[in-house]
Amino acid sequence: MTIRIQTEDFDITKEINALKEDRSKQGKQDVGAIVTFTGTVRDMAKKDKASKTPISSMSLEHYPGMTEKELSDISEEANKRWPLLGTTIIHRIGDLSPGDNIVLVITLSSHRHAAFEAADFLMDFLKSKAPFWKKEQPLEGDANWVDARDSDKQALSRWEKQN
Amino acid sequence: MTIRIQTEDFDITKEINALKEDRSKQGKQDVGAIVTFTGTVRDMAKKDKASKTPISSMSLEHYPGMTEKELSDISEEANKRWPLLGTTIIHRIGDLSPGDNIVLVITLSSHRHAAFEAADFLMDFLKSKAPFWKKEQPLEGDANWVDARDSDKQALSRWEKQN
Amino acid sequence: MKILYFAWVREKIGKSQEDLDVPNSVNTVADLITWLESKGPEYQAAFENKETINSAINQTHVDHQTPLNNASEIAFFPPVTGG
Amino acid sequence: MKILYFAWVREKIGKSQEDLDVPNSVNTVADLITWLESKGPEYQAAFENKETINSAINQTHVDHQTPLNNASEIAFFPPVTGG
Repeated sequence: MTIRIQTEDFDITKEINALKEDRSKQGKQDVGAIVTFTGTVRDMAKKDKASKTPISSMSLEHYPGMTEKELSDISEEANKRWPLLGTTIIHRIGDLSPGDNIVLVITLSSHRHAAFEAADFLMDFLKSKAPFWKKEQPLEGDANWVDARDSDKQALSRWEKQN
Repeated sequence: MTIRIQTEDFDITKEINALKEDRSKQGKQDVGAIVTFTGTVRDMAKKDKASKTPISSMSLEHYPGMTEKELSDISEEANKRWPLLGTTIIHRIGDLSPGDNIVLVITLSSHRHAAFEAADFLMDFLKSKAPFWKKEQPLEGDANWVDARDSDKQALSRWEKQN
Repeated sequence: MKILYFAWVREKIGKSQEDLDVPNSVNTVADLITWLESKGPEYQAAFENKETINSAINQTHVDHQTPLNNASEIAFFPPVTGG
Repeated sequence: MKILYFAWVREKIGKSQEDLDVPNSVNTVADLITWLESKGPEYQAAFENKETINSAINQTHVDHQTPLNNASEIAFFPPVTGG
């Protein structure tokens, strides 16, 4: 279980290989399915319900200590629900530009449905529970804190029903 | 829409960057979500319903021409169902060893649920429709053609119901 | 008509493809299988469990009831196992 | 008691953290918010829409009815927007 908060970028292939290596060091070559999710910065921000505005950059703040704790709780929960053989969560903080990577989630499993569902689950929980906040700088005017989305709360309820 | 059948390995980061570049060349920085699925060779094969046997290698055969057609049909269908901003399907053929990559699916979208669902859908359809056949070489004894899984047919029915 | 065989169908028949002049009485995929079986035991072995054999006409999946019409290429293979 | 503020809560209050001696009458998170509001207009502005403010005690999400007990660290922040 890898969890990292960092300013620098990540390399997806490298992170997958690190997880595969961790597993094969245990004498196991039982990984058959690897799912990754990468979130990236879009160049348009929601201005209000009806319109969008171009942004030049985004900055990400977090709650050191609590972030790691939440991400580790989310990972443990995913490992309880699915037969996972490795998970990575990396989230960037600081200043980012359109096109930049923000977050990476990787799940390893023997079969694909567990890997897909667990990655989907990790992202839904991260979006609603992990203490990160985005501030967007429009091309013109003042920077704005991004509003939370109702759709993210709704996404979470998909998993709560399963309990 | 990238579709490739090849003997050589692939690099996931490189393939993602190629798709992002294709999109940004169109003057768009609207990708917010990237999902990848990678299938890899496990070192144990199903011997019969109850037991498994270690394998030393696997070889993959396909139907040239029909494979490309099927994968392109599957991609087009995914693009009809979800607002995708890029898809890649790469499938390896020839001889592979445990730990090796077999298949890569990438989906780009503005939001994560479309990217997750489309990648899941592409894999389910590829597994049931694309003309590839695996033959496994156990450590001891003769090579065996892999049996199709009932669970893959069932997986497909999840998507057919949605129509 | 070009007929292709893949995976264990290919192995049992002992060839990956052949060009055959199919008689006019052969209308459907099922008819073609029956006609091939008459050609020898290797074909009988390949088509022993017909219901598990998949078929494609001109590189499109079809079921055994499909008419051949003017198909130029037909293929027989086991259920696919890629991915 | 160490109190932390994040994102626009931090900006409105004008500091990211402070150590405060909280009176014994302050039992719950909601009580603490009320007490903070009495300290000045910057706190009133930050907590204007209390129902939207999230809170955590010792780095665990809690609702406003939660008793503070012997919490050493409490944080206030807007709904999270990472990922």
